[in-house]
Amino acid sequence: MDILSLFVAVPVITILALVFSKGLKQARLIAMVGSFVQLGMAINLVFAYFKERVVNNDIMVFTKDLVWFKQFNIHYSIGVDGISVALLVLTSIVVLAGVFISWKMKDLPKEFFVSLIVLSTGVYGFFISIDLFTMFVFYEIAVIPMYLLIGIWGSGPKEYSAMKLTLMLMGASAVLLIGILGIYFNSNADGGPLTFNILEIAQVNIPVEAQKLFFPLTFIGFAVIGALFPFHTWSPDGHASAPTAVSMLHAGVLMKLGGYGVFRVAMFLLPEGTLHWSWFFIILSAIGVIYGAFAAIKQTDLKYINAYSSVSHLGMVLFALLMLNKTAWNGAILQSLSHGFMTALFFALIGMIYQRTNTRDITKLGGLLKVIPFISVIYVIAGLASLGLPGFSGFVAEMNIFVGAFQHDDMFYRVATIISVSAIVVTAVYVLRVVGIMLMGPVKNNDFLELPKATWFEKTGILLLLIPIVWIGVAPLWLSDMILASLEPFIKGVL
Amino acid sequence: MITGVSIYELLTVTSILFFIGVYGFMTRKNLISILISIELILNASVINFVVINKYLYPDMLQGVIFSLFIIAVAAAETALAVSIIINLYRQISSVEVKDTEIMKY
Amino acid sequence: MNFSNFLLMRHEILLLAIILILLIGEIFIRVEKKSSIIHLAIFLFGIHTVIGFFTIEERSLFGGMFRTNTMIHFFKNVLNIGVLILLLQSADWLKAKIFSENKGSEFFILLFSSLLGMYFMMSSGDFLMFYLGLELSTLPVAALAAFETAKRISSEAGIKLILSAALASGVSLFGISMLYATSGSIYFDSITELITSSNLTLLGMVLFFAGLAFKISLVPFHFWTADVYEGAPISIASYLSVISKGAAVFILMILLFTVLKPLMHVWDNMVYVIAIATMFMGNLFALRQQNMKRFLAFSSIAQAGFILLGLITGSQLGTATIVYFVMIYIFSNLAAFGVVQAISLQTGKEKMNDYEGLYRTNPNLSLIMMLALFSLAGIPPLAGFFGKFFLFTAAASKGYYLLVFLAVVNVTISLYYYLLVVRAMFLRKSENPIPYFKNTLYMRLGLIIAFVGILVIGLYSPLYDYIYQLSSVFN
Amino acid sequence: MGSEAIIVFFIAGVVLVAGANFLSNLISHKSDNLQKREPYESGMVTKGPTWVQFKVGYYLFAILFLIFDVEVAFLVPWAVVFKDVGFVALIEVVIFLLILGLGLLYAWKKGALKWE
Amino acid sequence: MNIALNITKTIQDWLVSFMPESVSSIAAMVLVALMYLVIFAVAGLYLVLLERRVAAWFQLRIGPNRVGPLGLFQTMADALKLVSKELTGTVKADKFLYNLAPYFVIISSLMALAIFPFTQGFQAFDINIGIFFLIAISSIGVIGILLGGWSSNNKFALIGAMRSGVQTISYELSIGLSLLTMVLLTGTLQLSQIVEIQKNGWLIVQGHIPALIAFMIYMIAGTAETNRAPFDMVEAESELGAGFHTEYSGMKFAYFFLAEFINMFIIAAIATTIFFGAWLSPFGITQSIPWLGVFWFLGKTLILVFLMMWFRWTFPRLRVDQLLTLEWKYLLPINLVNIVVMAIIVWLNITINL
Repeated sequence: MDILSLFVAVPVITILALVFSKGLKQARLIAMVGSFVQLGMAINLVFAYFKERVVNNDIMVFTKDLVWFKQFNIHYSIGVDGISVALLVLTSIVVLAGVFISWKMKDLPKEFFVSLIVLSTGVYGFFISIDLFTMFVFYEIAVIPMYLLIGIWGSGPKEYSAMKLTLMLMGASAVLLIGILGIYFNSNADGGPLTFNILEIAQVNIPVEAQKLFFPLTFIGFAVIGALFPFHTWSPDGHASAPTAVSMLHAGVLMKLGGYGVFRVAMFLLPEGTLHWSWFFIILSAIGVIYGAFAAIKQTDLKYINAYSSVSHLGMVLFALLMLNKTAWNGAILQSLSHGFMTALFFALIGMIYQRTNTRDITKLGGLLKVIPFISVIYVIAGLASLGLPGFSGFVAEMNIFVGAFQHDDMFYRVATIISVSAIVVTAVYVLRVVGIMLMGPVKNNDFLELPKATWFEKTGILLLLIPIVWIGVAPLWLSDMILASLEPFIKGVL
Repeated sequence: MITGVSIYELLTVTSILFFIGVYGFMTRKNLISILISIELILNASVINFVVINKYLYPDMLQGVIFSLFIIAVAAAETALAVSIIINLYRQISSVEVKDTEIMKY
Repeated sequence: MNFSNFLLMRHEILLLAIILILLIGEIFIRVEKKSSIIHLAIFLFGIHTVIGFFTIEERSLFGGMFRTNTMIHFFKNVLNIGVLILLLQSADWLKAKIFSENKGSEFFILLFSSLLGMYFMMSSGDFLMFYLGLELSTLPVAALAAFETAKRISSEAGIKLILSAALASGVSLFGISMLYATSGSIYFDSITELITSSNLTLLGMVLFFAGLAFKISLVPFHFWTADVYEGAPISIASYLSVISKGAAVFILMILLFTVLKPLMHVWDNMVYVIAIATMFMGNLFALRQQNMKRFLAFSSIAQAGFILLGLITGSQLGTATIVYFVMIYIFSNLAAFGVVQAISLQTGKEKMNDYEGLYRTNPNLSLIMMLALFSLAGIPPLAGFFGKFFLFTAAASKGYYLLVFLAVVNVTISLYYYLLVVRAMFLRKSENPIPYFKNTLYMRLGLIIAFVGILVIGLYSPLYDYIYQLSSVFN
Repeated sequence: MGSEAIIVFFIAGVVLVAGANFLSNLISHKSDNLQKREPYESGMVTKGPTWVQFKVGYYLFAILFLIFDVEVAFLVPWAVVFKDVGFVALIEVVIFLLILGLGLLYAWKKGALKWE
Repeated sequence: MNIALNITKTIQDWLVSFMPESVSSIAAMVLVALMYLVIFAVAGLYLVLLERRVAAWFQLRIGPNRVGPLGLFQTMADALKLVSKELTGTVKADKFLYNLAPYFVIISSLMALAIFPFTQGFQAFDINIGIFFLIAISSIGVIGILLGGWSSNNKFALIGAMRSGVQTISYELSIGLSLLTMVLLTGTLQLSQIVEIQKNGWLIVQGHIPALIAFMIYMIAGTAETNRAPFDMVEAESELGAGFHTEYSGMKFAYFFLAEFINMFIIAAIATTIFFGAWLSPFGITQSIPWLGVFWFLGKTLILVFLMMWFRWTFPRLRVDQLLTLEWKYLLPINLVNIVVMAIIVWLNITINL
């Protein structure tokens, strides 16, 4: 079996093993082993990728193509470029961290881990497919376990949130489906066969009218999961209700599907449509950036703060992608990664705090730094990374984005950029506000004095996430190079 | 074939019969009446087949044979419907449509 | 006359033989030993199903009244498997409730008669055979719907079913008579050659459409569906929603794609409107249902609307996707109905609220139910997704993007109410959940076959290729 | 005279009955009293409604009759052409009658022919 | 004497000679209808007389002998008496159906009478589905009986009508099937052609054993069909008063009475036509004089009528369950087998042709 199919096969084997397991201990062990294997594979993939790149200059490497449904020309077609590899690594790390964070899952542990791994299967599959159909299949596989994960193990208005999330994402996939079918039926514009293969479609000159029609459908279809402004409402509710590991996976990985899909499918395959519509979506995403940041200020629930901050950050990803230049794109990918680790870390920490204090309301918390120093310190670090302090991944990403965005000499782009940049300031406000209220000051509740310290598995989870943040922040160039190299075909195709 | 009567008149009659049947099905309040309305519809079809066969395509017997089978099936249908109605009557002592609507909305 | 021709009617003759054997069994087996007929019937039908898989040559008999080809043959086999699953699932119910009243063999006889009617309907080469098949497939089901004679709603279901069926077939007949008037033949082949787009033909076609629209429960003719499903025994509701609908879709497809092909510019508009109406009606009504049978009834109306998306294409792609979808639909719906049946038999509970906390007591049942519902909703990697995706692709291939969009919106709506059931089973905890129970061998077998079908059919692509290859006979 | 004869005889029947009724009304002696107009039940006063639910056995026989009467409708064309078709028709009708006979046997065993 | 195939045509040809064609056809119809009404009435009246005389003869009595020579006008007088009686009816009856019932009874028997070939050419209309028509039209009579019984709103009448219904429909099967057995021999349903075929020998001879069985079944079923003893549960005097026509009086009662006797005649006439060669003389002895056919036809028919009367005074009345058992458990299965036997005989061509 080739190196990429393993990313689907290993989770499936893990699931099967989990189905036959009994009790929490077995389940978490199997899940951990499975996730470890995946992490190993991901790291291996990075090295393999660099090795392969030297000899292979294709857009995608490690490609494999199996005919699936002959009549529709549907293939099981996989391959990776630098972007996918980076996102795969992100996924494997977050999943493993998620397993560690859920170490003490009490209610229906087996089912929890099964759902979690199903979700990760979908995400892996999504990142490795280069066939629209396969991609769509994995997209939906990734979405549907969210319902159970939030609904069963969530908190608060979990049924409502789960339903809202599932329906909005599924509704988005409805729009997306039309887009995909539109692309499919225009993929023979140059006389070839109808195809779902992204690389083949990229060679085809799809008629401009069709591009203008199907671009917004495809874009919105993907962007909803990337929390595009008017369609973001599922995200805060979903995050707030979800259990910790799910929030991590969701914010850290699942929402990246949006940006990736927009980039890989909508923009790559429909360049004329992109040019025609980009102004509109730039406005939406800029609003999203600002709105998310301001909304985060108003919140008192930790998870809501983080959820809105995600809206803001991912709005920035979409914004950068629509800026249509190399630097901004690079920034967008880096932002995806950075945000993935960061938010996952945030949610992990919030989960730990909630587990100990039974509240997420920052007004009721205070002085936690004294009580649980490890968690609090990490929280501060994560916050600093989030507001883009140099030395952390956030800085690298946002720097790239704004530099790239400002390269446009058109007034519209510059105004939009300036508006978005101001979001950084707002970010600083809400991050520091939380730190100030929650971590500093006196301990508001005497019960909190006896809170337990972080356990080994919590620390492991946190460190897993923290290391990449710092690493990207300190040594971004190898990653940048990998991404930039992979951006070449896009630059040729879109610009 | 009836001398002096054209196919149009006959088909008009069957159409009227058909729509009486449909009207009856829609408006009648009694299960038996509804059943009779359905018989009207079926009979309209039977006559239609025979008339069309006789007037338009007299060299083949397809329509006539068809009507024979329709009659047989209609008999079976009625027998079955009436047995179910009888069974219903034993439980609710009524064959009114309004009494058969405990399942609604 | 060459008697070897009868070998082409293998399905029909075998099934008839089974019916007669059961009838003789019913006459001669003593009352105390009657329940052994269940095993006999399932065994015989199992053999019948297996024999059905042997290949068959393509020919028509009786001057074109009866025809058979690989596609029809294939679909008969699909129905066979469906009925076999159904029998396995209803064995316990029969044993517990029906054989005590000494009318169990009638259940089999009527059910098989109805299936026989479907065989004839699908194999029909002229309108007479078609009509007879249609009636033979409907009337026994009406008797079966009223089978639980002690229950009032059962009788009501029966009377509603038979009255609507009779009306529909009457209207349909009137339409056929008009087609006969314009073409001068009741043979499909001759009609195809002779048909012209006159007003009378169009009227005939529309009226004719009504008869099958009733069986598929498309929108203007869907009124009976929910009531009948609720009142009828679950096996029969399941049969109506799966087997009966499948066969009707199949023959409607054949008729529209071959006989009425010259009128396609008319019926595609009709199908377009009906498809939208059916999907919305089914889905919106399903939202507020509490009774599982009613719920599945409206869900199956909505599914019928999706099927029309394939019908509208009028191409080989349409044929293949419809058959594929119907096959998947059979498995998914049978699994769902099987679970409802199992629970209803053990506890008598049929409300959605009763399912709360089901996962914690009966994980396997609720898992099957969930996957069946997800398959119905069209969630990958379950088979339903592939069926729906291909249907949408087929419709989009003719440029009906708006229709596809509305359909996908409906998929989202339908997901909502499917998730309601999942919510009850998985998310909720109940004070008074359905206690754990163990299913018998037959029920388990029935559920497992359906379950495996849901998992495998979609992913196993050669099956679709095979269907596509078969479907060339109708285009 | 062709098929019009059916109408003629129909009219003749109507005329006969109506005419005789008319004649009878014309010449008969009339007297009226209430008791005369009561239903005659051997001199007893009628009790309860007459139009009540009836024994279901009648219905069973009606259904059986329906089955076999329809069967006759199918046998008539068969009988007419039997000489021309020959052996195949014989086989077919044997199968047909066998199934019907089985149906009769079934009704018999189920007690539909029992009059209690 | 050369008579055309059909009596109406003969009359019409004669009429055309002195009046315009359009008028003549209507006149011909009226004439034929009148003629049959007369036949109907006369046959009905004298069959009643015959019944009484035969009954008397069986019981060693004399029977009616006062009115007219040998009592020949007895039934005429009875009829006159009935006409002059008041037509009463109950207040509770469903008036419309109550009055409608006699029409059904009379019309059905009148129509059946119309298609018999009394002799060559003496046939009101020669429909090509003759036997089928007979079976169909004889079923209508029972509707009249049911309507009459039900609409009277009288328990005796209703029970009588229901019994009549179940009995008639049961035995109608046997009539149909036994006639069908003979159709196998003829291959046609048209009565004139059936007669034509019998020139090679009456069908009861042609079909030998199965035909004999069919004839016996037919006579039993025919007796039951007309609700005559021993199958007269319908009007079982000792149980039901007068059965379905309890509430009918005067002329209205007379219709049922008349129809019963005409039906008896019809049953016998059908048997004559199908089994005994209609108007054909034995061995063709009077073939040169076609008008003698009427004599042969009536002669054979009256013999069969006599047979039915004989039944009446010989057998005790059956119970309802016995009656149904006889039909469903004996006659019907025998009949079904008989059809197959007959089919085999026809197929093997071992019929007897003179």
